[in-house]
Amino acid sequence: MKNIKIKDFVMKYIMYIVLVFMVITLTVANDKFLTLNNVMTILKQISIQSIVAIGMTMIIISGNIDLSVGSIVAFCSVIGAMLMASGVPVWIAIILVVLIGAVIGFISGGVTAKLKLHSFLVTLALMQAFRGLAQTITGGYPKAGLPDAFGGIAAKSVAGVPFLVLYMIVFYAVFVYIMKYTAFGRSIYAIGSNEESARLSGINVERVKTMVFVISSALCGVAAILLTSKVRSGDPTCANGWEMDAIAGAIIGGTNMAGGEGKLGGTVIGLLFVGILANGMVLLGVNAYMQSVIKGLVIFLAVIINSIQKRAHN
Amino acid sequence: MKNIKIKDFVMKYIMYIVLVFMVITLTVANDKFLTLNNVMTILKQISIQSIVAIGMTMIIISGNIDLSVGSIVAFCSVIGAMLMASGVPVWIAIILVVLIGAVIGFISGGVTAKLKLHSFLVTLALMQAFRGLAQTITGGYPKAGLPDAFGGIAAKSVAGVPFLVLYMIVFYAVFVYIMKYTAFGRSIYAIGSNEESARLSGINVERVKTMVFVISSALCGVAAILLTSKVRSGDPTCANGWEMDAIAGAIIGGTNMAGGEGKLGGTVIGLLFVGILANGMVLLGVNAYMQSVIKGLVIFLAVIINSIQKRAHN
Amino acid sequence: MTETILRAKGVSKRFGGTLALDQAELELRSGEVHALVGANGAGKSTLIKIITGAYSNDEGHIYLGDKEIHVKSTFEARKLGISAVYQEFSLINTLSVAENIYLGKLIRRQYGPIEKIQWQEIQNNAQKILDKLESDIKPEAIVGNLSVAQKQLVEIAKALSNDIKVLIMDEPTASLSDNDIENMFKVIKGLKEKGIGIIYVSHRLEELPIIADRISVFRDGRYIRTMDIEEAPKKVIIENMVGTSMVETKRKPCSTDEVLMEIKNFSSGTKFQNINFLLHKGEVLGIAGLAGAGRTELVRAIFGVDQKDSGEIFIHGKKTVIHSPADAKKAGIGFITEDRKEEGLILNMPLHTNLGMTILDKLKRIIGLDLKKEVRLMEEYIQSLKIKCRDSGQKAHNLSGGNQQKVVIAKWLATEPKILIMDEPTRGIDIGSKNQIYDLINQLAEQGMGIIMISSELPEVIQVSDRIMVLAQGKKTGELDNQEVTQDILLDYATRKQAV
Amino acid sequence: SGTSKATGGSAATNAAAEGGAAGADEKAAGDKITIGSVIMNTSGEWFSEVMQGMNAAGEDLGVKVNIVSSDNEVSKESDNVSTFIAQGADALAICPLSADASVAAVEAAKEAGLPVIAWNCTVNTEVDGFVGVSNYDLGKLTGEYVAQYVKDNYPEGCKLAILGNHSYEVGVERCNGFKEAIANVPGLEVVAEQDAEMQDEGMDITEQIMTANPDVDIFWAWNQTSLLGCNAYMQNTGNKDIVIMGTDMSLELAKAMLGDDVKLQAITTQMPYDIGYNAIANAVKAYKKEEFEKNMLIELKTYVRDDTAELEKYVEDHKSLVE
Ligand SMILES: Nc1ncnc2c1ncn2[C@@H]1O[C@H](COP(=O)(O)OP(=O)(O)OP(=O)(O)O)[C@@H](O)[C@H]1O
Ligand SMILES: Nc1ncnc2c1ncn2[C@@H]1O[C@H](COP(=O)(O)OP(=O)(O)OP(=O)(O)O)[C@@H](O)[C@H]1O
Ligand SMILES: [Mg+2]
Ligand SMILES: [Mg+2]
Repeated sequence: MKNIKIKDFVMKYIMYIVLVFMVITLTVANDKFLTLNNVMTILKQISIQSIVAIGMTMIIISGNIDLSVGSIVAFCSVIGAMLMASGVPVWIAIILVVLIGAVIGFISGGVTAKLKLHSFLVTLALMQAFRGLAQTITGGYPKAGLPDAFGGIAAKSVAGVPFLVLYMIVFYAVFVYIMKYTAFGRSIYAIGSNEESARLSGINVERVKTMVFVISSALCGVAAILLTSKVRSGDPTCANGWEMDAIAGAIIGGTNMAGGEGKLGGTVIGLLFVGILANGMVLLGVNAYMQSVIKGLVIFLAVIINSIQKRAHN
Repeated sequence: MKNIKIKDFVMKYIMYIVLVFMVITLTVANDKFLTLNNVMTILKQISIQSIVAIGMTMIIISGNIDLSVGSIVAFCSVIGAMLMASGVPVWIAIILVVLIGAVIGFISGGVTAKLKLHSFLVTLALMQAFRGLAQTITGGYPKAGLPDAFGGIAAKSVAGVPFLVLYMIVFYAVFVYIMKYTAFGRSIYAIGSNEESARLSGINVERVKTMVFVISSALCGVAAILLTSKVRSGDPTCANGWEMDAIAGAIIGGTNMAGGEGKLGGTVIGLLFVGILANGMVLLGVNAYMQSVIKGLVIFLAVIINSIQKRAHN
Repeated sequence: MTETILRAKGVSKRFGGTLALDQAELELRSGEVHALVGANGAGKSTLIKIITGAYSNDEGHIYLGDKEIHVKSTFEARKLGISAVYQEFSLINTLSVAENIYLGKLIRRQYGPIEKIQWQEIQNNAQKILDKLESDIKPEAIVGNLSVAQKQLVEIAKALSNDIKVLIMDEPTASLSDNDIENMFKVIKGLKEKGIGIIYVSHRLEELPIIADRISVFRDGRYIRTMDIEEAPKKVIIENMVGTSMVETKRKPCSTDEVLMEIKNFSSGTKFQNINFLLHKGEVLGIAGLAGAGRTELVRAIFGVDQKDSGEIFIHGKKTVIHSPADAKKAGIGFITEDRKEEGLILNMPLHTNLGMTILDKLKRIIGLDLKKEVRLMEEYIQSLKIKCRDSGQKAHNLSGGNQQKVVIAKWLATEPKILIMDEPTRGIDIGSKNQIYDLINQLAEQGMGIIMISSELPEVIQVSDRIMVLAQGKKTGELDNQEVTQDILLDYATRKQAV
Repeated sequence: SGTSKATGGSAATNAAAEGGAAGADEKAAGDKITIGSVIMNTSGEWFSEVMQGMNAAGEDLGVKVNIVSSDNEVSKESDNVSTFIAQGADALAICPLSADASVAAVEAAKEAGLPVIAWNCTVNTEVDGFVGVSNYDLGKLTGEYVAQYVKDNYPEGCKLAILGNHSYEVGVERCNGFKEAIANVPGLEVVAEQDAEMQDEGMDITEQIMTANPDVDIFWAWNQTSLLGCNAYMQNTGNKDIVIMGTDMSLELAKAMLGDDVKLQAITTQMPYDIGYNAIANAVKAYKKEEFEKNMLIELKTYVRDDTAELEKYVEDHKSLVE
């Protein structure tokens, strides 16, 4: 009896155990790893992406995918930088950027939901289009000359905890709540699992789907603000490939690619997993080419472990 | 009655009609467009990718996805180049490369099928790993110094038709037949539509799934040979992003992302669509940033048209 | 007291070429159970879906009380007090039972701008409804892990959770065991007393006298007549349903002594333990038991779908290793699954392709496949099994439930198995077709096939089988000869705890 | 390994001698100096050669060199810098992705007390040193050569096509340098300008430009990979008439210049090995507060088809790099 319980426990928390194991290994291998400074560095590094990953997780749970997040971040980033550089007050610029994100999400989500299209292709097209637009309006050069105050949004910290990490925590708290305790959050699960049944149960499928994209893209706007503040300029090439990082984080964290299942907490674990790995490899001075190989192999392993866990669970 | 028939016809062949429309527009806009030379150029340019897209289409129909194709092409390409540069006879090198491709597919497909994993993550991991490997074994340098005879495989043509185009035609003919007229092909559709049903009907789901990956990766090996011959060196950075191109081709061509539906013929149309667009924009000298925007928008349009067609069909 | 609460007048519906409903009529009084009967494809489900707004009608009017209504969605219907238990489940597999019951109407409280779902309250309410049905399903259980029968109960609970004036139930008992049916009938009677009108679709004609007050018969999309239940014995109903009277063929046993298959020592965790039995050539072996007895699990393990802990299979005395359905098919076994939608058919594919799935190796030619043969075979089965469809190229999705079931049967007959396992083969099948299937089973047995048939309808098991094995809680509690069996004896064995 | 003698520019060898002598006594025994090095990406021969130069410098000077790629992404670049800060690296050598967008990362390093050497690209904030080239000049030098070449060889005028880049600063700068140098050449007409990055892209775009403008006389490519693609296209089609010029030499290109298959006329190149080597060497010096050249511009070199001796030397020097 007790034996079974231990096994169950191990199976249920295997990803956490692997994570702890990784942390221990890295701590032993490098004395710089488990310092407060480095831990905050890692958290800070996943923070902006993790806000994008909230939206991505919601979209995947709803049975869709969004390949355009990276391009939306870049587009919003250059728009924000241009607004601020041209003298628009910081707070107005921030609100505008988040709104623009929301409008983009309204387009991609609306088209996907109304025309019953596959979001893969819709967002693939938007990914191309918005990256191109970001480059067109800036002529390929990053936009600098932002107000000094703006840099503080990302750079400051309180009691040793970077603002970026606090934002991440706040956003996750809010969205974990939304996913669990609001009708909207529950509808996302229902739609992702069985759209037809959800509709028959009186859920407004189109509206929920569109809203998920709106939220996700607005979060891209938020991420764009933070990123722009972090690098202190609006760079049209920024956030390249973030869609894949966000998707990987969500899936490593146990979100079902087919929709209907997933937890935001898992996504953070997934991102941490990748973030710690990347950090550890830099600390250990792994060859730049091999980093990519090792990252691939470790994700591979994580996936396999994850699947064994799921199977043991059923 | 007759009216309905015309409407049905338009709906059914809308993608072709759009394609024809695009061709006419470009022909009017630029007198170089509809020359034998340029047509062959377009066909030649989609040819290598289109071989990768065969495998991708089959994988998507079977309900999976493969993000690693580009990396596999790169990996096979450098392996092939290294073999040939070190004196291995061309034909043996070719066979070895295709075999290595098949073995990689056996790994990704086997793991996906046996452990019931989502191929998205498995192949995402392999994409990282093989790109890194390709760079590691070459130290980042393209491998040149290939035998002169080898270049002919891609460069030659017969009666004005480039070899590359002929290969494409042959491969498509073979695989269209396989998908339509063999038990294996039928099983792929069945598995993609309803895996449980297929399994309970006595179809060996694991084997078919694995085989699809084996074939796809072997085709990546073939593409690697052709690409290596075309650029006359094995470049570890080559074929970057081909997974997205192949997926886009398949889906624009009507393959259902959720599996179970799709035609190889459609994939060619999809690739031609993108290829003609790119070619046309170069001929017209469209600004580089705008190319990306226009490409995005036109794909967006294609998707919408495609969906309207499907809805009218049901 | 017996006012009309719902009326459908002159309702027609066309799907492409098929006229599914042709000037249909229905009149429901408050406090009555109004049974709707008709052969497969008669249009019952279509009428229900029109009333609940899942489909729109081409012609006709629907009145609630004396007001005409035009519902555009099931949600609207629910707000008007019309709820339905559909023939196809509308549950979300990844969510809990409680959440499914309250989906679309989750109980919330508002704290300023912030809403909060009251999970505890939802859980408690769900528990109350399940208690009323006397079900032991846990509100926190995940629906995807439930058996078909349990899902059916959740579906019923979901409808009951609404504020209802009209309750529509489309074959709610098709996969329920007698025990659950009894409990459900108690609940229905309670609703009747509250003046709720109930439309009740069923192919189990024997239960109608117990539960129904009036009965309306449909045939080929047309309304035939409405009768009080007292003036409608089974014979009369059938005559109205099929247009002629029907003779039930009595089964001629043709079992031989030749052992076709022997199952030894089959065990799998808590699902079933130490099961042994023989199947003879030409024999029909019935497996009876209550829901959850482990019948489905046992045959799935035999067919290689699920892993087992131990057990051996001998076919013609030769030990046969079966690890997968593919192995089982090679060994000459066929398996008609319980769940036609998820396990039996590929709904978005034509009928002939569905048939072809099991016989791909038979269609193989030197190069390619004999696709003409596939179509020809399907068309033969459409004839012989009287499958109601446009042609063999129609998508399985567009067939009525009962006709889909026949397609599943066809696809396994096409493999010409030596042993055929049928798990609830007549679920959702009309009485006429049921008799056809019984005849078919007879014929197949006569040709020397060994048949294992699982059925939750005890009369059916008794009528069809030569021998009956009874399972209870995963154990074999009895093996009985057909002659000595009555329903009571079977029930007695099905509730025993001791294995034989 | 034979790498350090391969290029052996004078700056590199000197640095090795000095650094090697002074290295040991700065840090506690056994604790090596660590230089954090951030590169733009890992694709292409150019960065590979830079990395080899860096590793060679590390070996020569007895310091640890940690190289990490930003995969062309400013956010990751900033992350890499903060990882090095957290790690307690002693100095930073960085190839900034962008003059503006990399400012924050560089300033963060400086705030943490790390000396910063920027290499290859400049960044709009003060750094302790710069090693590299002017990308504008990299384009301009070939442009100037083209201007002369056209005057000498095409008195009737000629048509030129550009394989360019609009996506990031390095590329945009090079193109601008090139275009400005050829702006006022009489008779020279730019008939096409398209973006190409990788080799197969370079090839496909060349082919399409040829279709649209069959009478092109000269191609110029902004980077090594697109140049390789352009070159391979001419090789495959056996075209010996069209003149190719471009940026960044490689072994294969040097061999092609020496051969007769194509008319690869001129390539302006940087010395990536030297850039890498000196970036690390100067970072070490900055950490030790030693004297060094604050703004070290590694010489650019334009190889021309006719200088067979120079080309043969290049081939000789670089053979060992490719094993
Ligand atoms: N979505 C659809 N598309 C096309 N035809 C349909 C569709 N739904 C039902 N039909 C057809 O309409 C007719 C009536 O079907 P319906 O499902 O109402 O029958 P039913 O009386 O409920 O039968 P069963 O007892 O088998 O459930 C059938 O012939 C069926 O094939
Ligand atoms: N996928 C599943 N996961 C967990 N438990 C399951 C699953 N499927 C069935 N069960 C449980 O296994 C037991 C046996 O299932 P089931 O009801 O299918 O047996 P059965 O004898 O075939 O009954 P019936 O055919 O009448 O439904 C039930 O208690 C059910 O809850
Ligand atoms: Mg029905
Ligand atoms: Mg069962």
